[in-house]
Amino acid sequence: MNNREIIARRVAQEFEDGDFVNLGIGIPTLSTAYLPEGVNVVLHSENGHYNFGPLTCEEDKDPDSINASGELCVVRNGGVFFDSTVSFDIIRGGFIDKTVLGALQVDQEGNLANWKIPGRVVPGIGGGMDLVVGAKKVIIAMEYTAKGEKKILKKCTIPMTATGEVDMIITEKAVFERENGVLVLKETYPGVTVEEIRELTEAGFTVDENLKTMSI
Amino acid sequence: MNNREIIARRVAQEFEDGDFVNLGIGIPTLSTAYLPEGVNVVLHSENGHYNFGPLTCEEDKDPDSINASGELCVVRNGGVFFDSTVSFDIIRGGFIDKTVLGALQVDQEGNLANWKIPGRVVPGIGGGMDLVVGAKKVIIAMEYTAKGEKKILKKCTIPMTATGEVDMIITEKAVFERENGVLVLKETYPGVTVEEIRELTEAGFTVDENLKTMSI
Amino acid sequence: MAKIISIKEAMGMIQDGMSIMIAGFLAVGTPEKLVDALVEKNTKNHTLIAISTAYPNKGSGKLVVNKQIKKAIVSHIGTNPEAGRQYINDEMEIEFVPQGTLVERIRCGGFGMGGFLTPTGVGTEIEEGKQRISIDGKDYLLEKPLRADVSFIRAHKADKNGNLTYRKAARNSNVVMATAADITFVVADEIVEVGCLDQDEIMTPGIFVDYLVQG
Amino acid sequence: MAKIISIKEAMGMIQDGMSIMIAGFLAVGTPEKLVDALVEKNTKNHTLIAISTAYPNKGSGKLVVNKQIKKAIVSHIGTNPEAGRQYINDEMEIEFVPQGTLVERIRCGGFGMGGFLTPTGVGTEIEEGKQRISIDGKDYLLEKPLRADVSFIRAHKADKNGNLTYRKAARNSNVVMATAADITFVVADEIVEVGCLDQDEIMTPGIFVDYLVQG
Repeated sequence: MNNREIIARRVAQEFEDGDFVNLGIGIPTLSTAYLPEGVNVVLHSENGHYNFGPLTCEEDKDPDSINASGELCVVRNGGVFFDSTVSFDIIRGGFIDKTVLGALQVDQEGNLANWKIPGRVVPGIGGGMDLVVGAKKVIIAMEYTAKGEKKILKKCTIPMTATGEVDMIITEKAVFERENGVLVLKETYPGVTVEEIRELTEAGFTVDENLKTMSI
Repeated sequence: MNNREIIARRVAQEFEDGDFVNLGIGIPTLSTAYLPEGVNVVLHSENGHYNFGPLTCEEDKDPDSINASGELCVVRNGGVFFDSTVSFDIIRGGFIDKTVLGALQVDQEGNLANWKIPGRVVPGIGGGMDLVVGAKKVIIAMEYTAKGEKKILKKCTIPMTATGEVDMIITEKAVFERENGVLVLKETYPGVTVEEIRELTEAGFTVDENLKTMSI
Repeated sequence: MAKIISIKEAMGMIQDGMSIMIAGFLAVGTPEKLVDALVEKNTKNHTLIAISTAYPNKGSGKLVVNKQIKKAIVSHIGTNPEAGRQYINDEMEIEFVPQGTLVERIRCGGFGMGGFLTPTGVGTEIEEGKQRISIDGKDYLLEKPLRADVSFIRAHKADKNGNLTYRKAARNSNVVMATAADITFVVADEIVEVGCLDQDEIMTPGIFVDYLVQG
Repeated sequence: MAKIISIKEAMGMIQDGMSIMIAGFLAVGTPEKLVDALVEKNTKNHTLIAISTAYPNKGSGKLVVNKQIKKAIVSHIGTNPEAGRQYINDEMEIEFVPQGTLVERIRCGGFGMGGFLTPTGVGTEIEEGKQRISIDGKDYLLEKPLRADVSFIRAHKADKNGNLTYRKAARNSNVVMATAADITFVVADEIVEVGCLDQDEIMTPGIFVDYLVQG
């Protein structure tokens, strides 16, 4: 199992049946492939609809029906189309149960950086800033380090997406939650030690007294 | 011809074909009975539609189709229903060409008072404050005095509805327009002298060099 | 996703002192069944948020007549003489809000905004206690969001996910009020299966709706 | 009320330096005919207001590739490498705006509001130069309205009064952009007679629309 799959499988465990969720591209979207039996989530798309899924047949192809990544999709029974303001009203208004996004950096204060690397071309902000501020629960799904560089820091060093909004970090080595403003190590992957996590982490964190092994 | 009819007939001359208008109850609404040949206006109703008119037959009766006065009405071809926010977005956004309302007092600065008489039960504000601020042209249609008391003042003495928004005052004795912040007497009713107007008016005003006789 | 419940279950969630948004314009768009049930339940000290106090025997006005309202946040009371009477006798507090400002404040409340700037009310009594902010040379009032504990909405059709449509002038304040309460109760003229409403024509997405209340 | 004109007449109203809102999300909802005509007209120094710069060969991105855009106010450029190239080479200025803030700023611009308070962007670079206002203990940024000289809208159906409906995800930014420009141009998939659209299902009332542009 590669890192992406480990992370996606663990993310999938966070969903409850009926959750309204907005998932970033990559690992977050991949997580829906591993939903537990009996758990269905409603996918919200920034461009203006919810309850979408992939095309199931050639007849579904409709150029007016895309998701926020620009892929053709189908809005299923019970889904709704709306305009951009309503789409972000849903986000900002706190109606999204969970959003899962990748990160360049996260810090111990719950700050997130995932939109801009100084000196590189910025692709943009899109709906990310609104999602992180608005969603009830913000889950960061990412690989633990980037080419050896630490990503879970004392303080983000690149421009932030939002401050103090991250609730949970899911990686291939460990799972953290923020509790009362403190980063708490909740789970480690089989074979990964707390010491190893400490070495790979700049952020301060506490270890949960019921530290668990990630079960995928 | 009574005062109400004189005023309503003169108001009707202000409309151009295709105007979007919002009319207060009473004289303003009465004005539509005197629209010149070939002039049609689109009536906007605060509660959420435009292009409405009175019932034309028994079959039109529909309890879900009322205007802002609570009367059953018909929304005609080309009309639209929308929600309250859109209704006031239309108003605040400056899409209403003309609004015509009654007044308790108007003053030389274009201030309007028409919602509250201290010591009496206030019926409310309704959509009046938004209309006066938002409409492109604000026309006050009223009798010149109220039981002998002057209504066109130097400064309103009762709580105001809006400041500096009145563009035109149409009465049974005279018509004023505000030009460059100054009240200008534009028309007098046949037989009414400028001196008489001066006596009945507390506000300062200038007399248009092309002063006309109101033609009804 | 909306849950279908009985009126009795709905009333079980309402307590003295709660703030209540009642959708409708002069009672058109108001779910009379819920209002009647609340009159019967006779809870007190409510804050009413509505376009108006409607009529003594119709819409939100019935709660006023039954003396269940401590404070009303409305744009108009002129069609309900009992509201006027309670107001001048200090039996009920009233906060008059311009109608456009009222619905926009509710929109802000539902959608996580801290407020908005409107030109309406600048230089009038409505300005009292509010911040005036000048943007590009024009003055505006900063108006704050409004939310309620519960809202009562009448829809035309509802599917079982809570997706709603409204009919004609019965839409009015219902769209925003469905978004801005902790618990949204909806009475629909008709409840249909999921999939029966056109996905392009839904006026209130079900994500905003908590309960569909059955007869 | 909307007037029906030709593309040539529409282009006659557009001049160098005008700000242009182009509706659509990754080109879905964009009236390509108007964009193509503007590429042909080759006016310069435009300010583009759009969700994104779309693709080099689709949507608003074509104007970027043709070097007609001096400044873009957008939430995203990642799908258009040429936009990125012009940006890093200082050939085009970009104001990045969070997408929810962008559409709400346009809504304020269309509807006479001086701005709104959003929690989005607090404590980030987006806050620079903006007023932070605390409401009931929570911090918000005051975001100002956006308007344009002209807007390009694609609708599904339009009646001859300019009443519009949209289809599926092609609705996106079109609804607000139709309200916030001095001149609104609409290309509809189909133009129908007045009365053919259901009065309850119109998504953009014709009062907002200036011109329906024919093929």
